[in-house]
Amino acid sequence: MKQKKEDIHITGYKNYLLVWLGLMIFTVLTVAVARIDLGSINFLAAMLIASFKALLVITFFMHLLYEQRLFKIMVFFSVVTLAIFIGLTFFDVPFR
Amino acid sequence: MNNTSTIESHKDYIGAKMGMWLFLFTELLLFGGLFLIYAVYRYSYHGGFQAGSGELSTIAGTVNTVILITSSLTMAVSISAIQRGNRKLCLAMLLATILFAAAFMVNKYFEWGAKIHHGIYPGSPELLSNDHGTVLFYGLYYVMTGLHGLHVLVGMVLLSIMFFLVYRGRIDSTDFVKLENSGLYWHFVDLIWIFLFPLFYLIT
Amino acid sequence: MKSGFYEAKGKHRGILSWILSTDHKRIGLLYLFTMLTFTTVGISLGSLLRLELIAPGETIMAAGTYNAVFTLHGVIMIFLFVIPGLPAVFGNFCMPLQIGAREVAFPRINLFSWWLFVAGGIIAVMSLFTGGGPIDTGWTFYAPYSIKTGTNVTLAVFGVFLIGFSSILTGLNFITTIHRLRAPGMNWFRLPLFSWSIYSTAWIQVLATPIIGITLLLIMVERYFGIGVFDPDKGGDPILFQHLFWIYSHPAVYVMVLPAMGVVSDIIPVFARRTIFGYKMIAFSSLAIALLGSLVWGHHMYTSGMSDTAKVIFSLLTFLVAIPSAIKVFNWISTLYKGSITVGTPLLYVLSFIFLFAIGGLTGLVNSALATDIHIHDTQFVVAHFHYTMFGGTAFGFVGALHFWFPKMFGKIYSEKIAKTAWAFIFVGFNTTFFPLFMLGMNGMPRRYYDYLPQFQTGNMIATIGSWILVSGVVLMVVNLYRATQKGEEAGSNPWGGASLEWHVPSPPPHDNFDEIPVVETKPYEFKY
Amino acid sequence: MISGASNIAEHVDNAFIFIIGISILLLVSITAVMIFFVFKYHSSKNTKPENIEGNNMLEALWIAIPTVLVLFMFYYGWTGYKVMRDVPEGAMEIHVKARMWSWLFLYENGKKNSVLYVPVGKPVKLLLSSQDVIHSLFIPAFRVKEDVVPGMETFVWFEPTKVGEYDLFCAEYCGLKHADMITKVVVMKENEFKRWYEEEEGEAVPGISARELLDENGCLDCHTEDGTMHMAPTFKGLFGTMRTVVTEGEERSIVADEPYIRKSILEPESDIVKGFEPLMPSYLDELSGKDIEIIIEYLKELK
Ligand code: HEA
Ligand code: HEA
Ligand code: CUA
Ligand SMILES: [Cu+2]
Repeated sequence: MKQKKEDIHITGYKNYLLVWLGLMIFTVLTVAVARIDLGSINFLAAMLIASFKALLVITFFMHLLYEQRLFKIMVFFSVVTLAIFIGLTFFDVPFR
Repeated sequence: MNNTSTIESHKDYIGAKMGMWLFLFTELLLFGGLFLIYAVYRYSYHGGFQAGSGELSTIAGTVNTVILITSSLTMAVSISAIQRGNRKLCLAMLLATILFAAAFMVNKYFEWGAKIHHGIYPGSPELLSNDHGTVLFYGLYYVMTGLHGLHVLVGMVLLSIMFFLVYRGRIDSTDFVKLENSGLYWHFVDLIWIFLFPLFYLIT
Repeated sequence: MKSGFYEAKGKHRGILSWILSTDHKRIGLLYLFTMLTFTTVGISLGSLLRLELIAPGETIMAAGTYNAVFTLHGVIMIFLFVIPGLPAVFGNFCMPLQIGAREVAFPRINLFSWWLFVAGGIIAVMSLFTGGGPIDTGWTFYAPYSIKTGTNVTLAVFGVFLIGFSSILTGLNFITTIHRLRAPGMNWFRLPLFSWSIYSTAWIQVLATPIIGITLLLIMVERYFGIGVFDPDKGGDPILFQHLFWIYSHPAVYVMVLPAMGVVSDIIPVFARRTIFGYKMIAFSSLAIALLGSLVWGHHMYTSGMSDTAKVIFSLLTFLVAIPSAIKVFNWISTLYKGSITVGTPLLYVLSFIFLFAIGGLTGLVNSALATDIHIHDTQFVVAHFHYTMFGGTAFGFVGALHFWFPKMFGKIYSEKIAKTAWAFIFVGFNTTFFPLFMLGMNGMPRRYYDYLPQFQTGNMIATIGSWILVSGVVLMVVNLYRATQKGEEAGSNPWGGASLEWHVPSPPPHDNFDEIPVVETKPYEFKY
Repeated sequence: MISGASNIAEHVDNAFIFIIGISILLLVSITAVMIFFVFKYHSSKNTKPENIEGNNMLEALWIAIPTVLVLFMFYYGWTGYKVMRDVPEGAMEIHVKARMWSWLFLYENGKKNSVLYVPVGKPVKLLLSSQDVIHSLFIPAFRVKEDVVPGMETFVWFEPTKVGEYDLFCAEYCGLKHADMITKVVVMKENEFKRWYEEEEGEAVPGISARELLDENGCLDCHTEDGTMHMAPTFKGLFGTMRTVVTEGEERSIVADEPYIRKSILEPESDIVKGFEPLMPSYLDELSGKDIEIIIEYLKELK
């Protein structure tokens, strides 16, 4: 069987270029934000921006947007698992 | 849940992609263990991490970020190109991706080289004379960027194979799941760097 | 002579046709025999441990040897037997048959993961004879001891890393297979419960194993380069190592036991001739165990110096994970209600599983409570707990599965009488060996002691004698099964009258399993009378 | 279970009785029902099985009952544990140093001992620290256990309730002689304890007290005095001989003279005798210059 035309979604080059532009802007933004001292907000901002960038890469470059729902659920679960591992460990370290 | 149509066929494209995604989850948790360690030590040794990060070149880090993001773009375009049957563009874009990967590694090489030249590498007396936080910062820096670098190298090999397969016509507009999966891997490598960059180069 | 998938096919002949085969049935058998080899070593080491402990003082080996022996015993049993055991052997052999598929999703990756498994096993064994000698850290590899000891930790840990990678690939393969290759009509609620449990297990394998992978890599890196992450002299935190180790190794205990629970859920209905009680509950409790099981690793660390907040949270979560196990136990017993029961050897093993696993699980509750665990942590009580769960649970499930699917795998039937005698020896021997350890632990005998104070003599002696009964039972069982492969009677396609798909094909199954992919219209436990 | 001898034992034992009691009850009833069913519905008696797919009421019941039971178990475990962490004001503090493979107890007045002496009926807090790897202090009769972790300080406390001698084990695996890392707790009447606590230690006599130093500091756990090579080079005939050592990866020869021995005690990782592992901790904070002199004099004699 061939990889059928109808179940695939071909993203246009222009859209990819736009995503790339977005990623670039975020990169500049994160470097800029790091230059100003905002205390603990700095870390939060850096992680937030990184997460946005990651989201862009996953949804468009990695095509998750056009995959079955099952794939989205799986990705979500894996990320949550990692978050739980890190989160529960933090019930130890700061409370010692 | 009706998969009747795919069962009899020899090649299951969705299955192949599912396998790749599952593999990426294990990769995510592999790096996840390191992110966990990083988070704990950054929490315990904030000062040391700041000091260590100050020594890293933000410029080198930013350049590498731009390189990797752009390589992700070329990777994505190469897949779109093969889907549309544009083999030439696909090959050109793949080549560009491989070259960007090489540029990333060269940059990394100089970055590590400079640090090692200054006597800052795991277990070096110079490094151990610092406080614990800085020692751990550099320990993690070498391990995490090292493991990431290893993934970049593997990606280069993988993409070179894909280049060959496209060149030979074994990947074409009707059967391109291998290229898609390599693309997924490559974007994942980019994804990890998106987090490594602020974690190591941008602590204030 | 040879029939089914044993017949020659493809371009290779002889041994090559096996070790290069991508047939899931052949790979399952490859795992069975490699595992048998490694397990024999593990059993011998276990017996040696018991022999040393027959009396206080140095009886047959010095402290250093003992430390190496229990480490190796633990590493082999955990990483080469119970973790890969049921998924790799029976998951490979039966799961595709049960869901009505011709193959797993990635046959070549499947073969590759067997090769990784063998390579890892051989490397782990090689660490005995090279470098600084046999590893002596215990199977837990706790830092900083594991980064300081002069023994060959690096190689052994690398072997375990490869085995972990093999486990990941198996899990990835099974998830994809179950999602993509179910026969038409085989919806999620017609899936036999063994396949359900393999599915839940596979998720743990995929998501938790990488954590131990990176932890072991860091041990290697630490030993070579001294990066300091686990070295207190450089600011590293040894407790963090324990977190990472148990983030994997606790979920791993459910990798061990979930498939065994699946076996129980598949065997009981067949021998009670009625449908399983509470199918959905059992299926979902497997998922619940996999999920909740990832949140409780801290219960191994109540005395480690972890924060009190974390201890309380982990203790509470640990108690919650016992509930899905309780559901399963109650549903199994209800399945016996108003059945028409024949007590075949597989059922004997399964009923012993329920009894022994209940003891193991209930003593797990004693471990979960903060106050009590402080007293029994790192004593023989824990040793008894985990032998009851891993041996009484997983290994009994494994042996039960072996007796259940043996006719399918080899096309022959074994002597029921000898099988039951062997069971009696194993059951009695097992309890004699491990029950006294509960008492010893309560009285304060620590684990990993080659020598002990005189007040612990009686219990240890009973245990050692028990181990002799146990091992003779195992030998009898293996001999019985071996004889059956040579001159057993033909089993026929469905000796037990099972209803799931694997019983609809000849024994042994043909190369591509099904002449025509079946269309499933019934639930897995609807028997014809 | 051995009888308890501290205030904590009572709480722990209550939790034990509750959890094990319920467990036995459950185990017996489950097993009994299981065996009963196997006989009652044996195919020889019951030829016609009945298909029962499930029963929502029953299933809800056996989610609810275990949930309630385990919550109680958790509660008992937690309250018992809280007692272990609430140290009363004015507890007597004793520093405990653990190292491969012996214990050292340091009292507030500077007294050192390798057996733990404590007064009955008085709260005692042990502050635990390790010089090398993780150990674990375990006194079964008191129902206390806590890991001794290098790089941090942990604690246990208890109030002994009965005069007597109790075992103290190392419960965390720590290498070769983990099983030998055991000592005693001696609980004394208060006046006896006072007498022992305040008794002057004899003048340091070279020879005898050097052995005490070596013993107390755990040197003899690794170094023998009879020429056998264990974890570490033997002391016998050590002084004045040529040693092949590894210094920063380079092999070199050096005479075991006074400076060498002093350096080996204070910075053990700088020169490692060939064929051995860098396992020894530094004794910079443990031994005074005078102590080291005494030890060196002793080693000179040990031919
Ligand atoms: C197959 C392996 C396996 C399984 C399934 C389990 C299952 C459980 N384990 Fe076990 N465990 C190990 C293998 C396993 N364990 C190993 C290897 C170690 C030691 C590692 C080392 O240190 O070397 C260990 C150690 C260990 C500890 C640490 C002890 C210590 O070191 O101090 C704890 C603490 O909480 C614990 C708890 C539990 C619990 C609560 C369960 C639960 O999942 C059990 C659930 C089951 C039941 C509860 C019984 C069945 C139900 C009924 C009979 C109905 C009635 C039930 C209720 C009312 C709830 N285990
Ligand atoms: C599955 C796990 C498993 C199994 C089956 C066993 C089996 C046995 N173990 Fe186990 N043991 C461990 C896992 C296991 N052990 C672990 C993890 C440790 C901790 C190590 C550490 O502290 O680091 C340990 C530690 C340990 C100790 C404690 C050491 C100490 O702390 O001082 C002792 C001492 O008595 C002991 C004895 C035995 C004995 C006598 C057997 C015997 O019963 C041997 C007989 C074995 C069998 C009967 C196997 C049954 C299976 C089959 C027969 C299937 C056949 C296989 C195929 C067909 C493929 N073991
Ligand atoms: Cu110290 Cu075990
Ligand atoms: Cu656990």
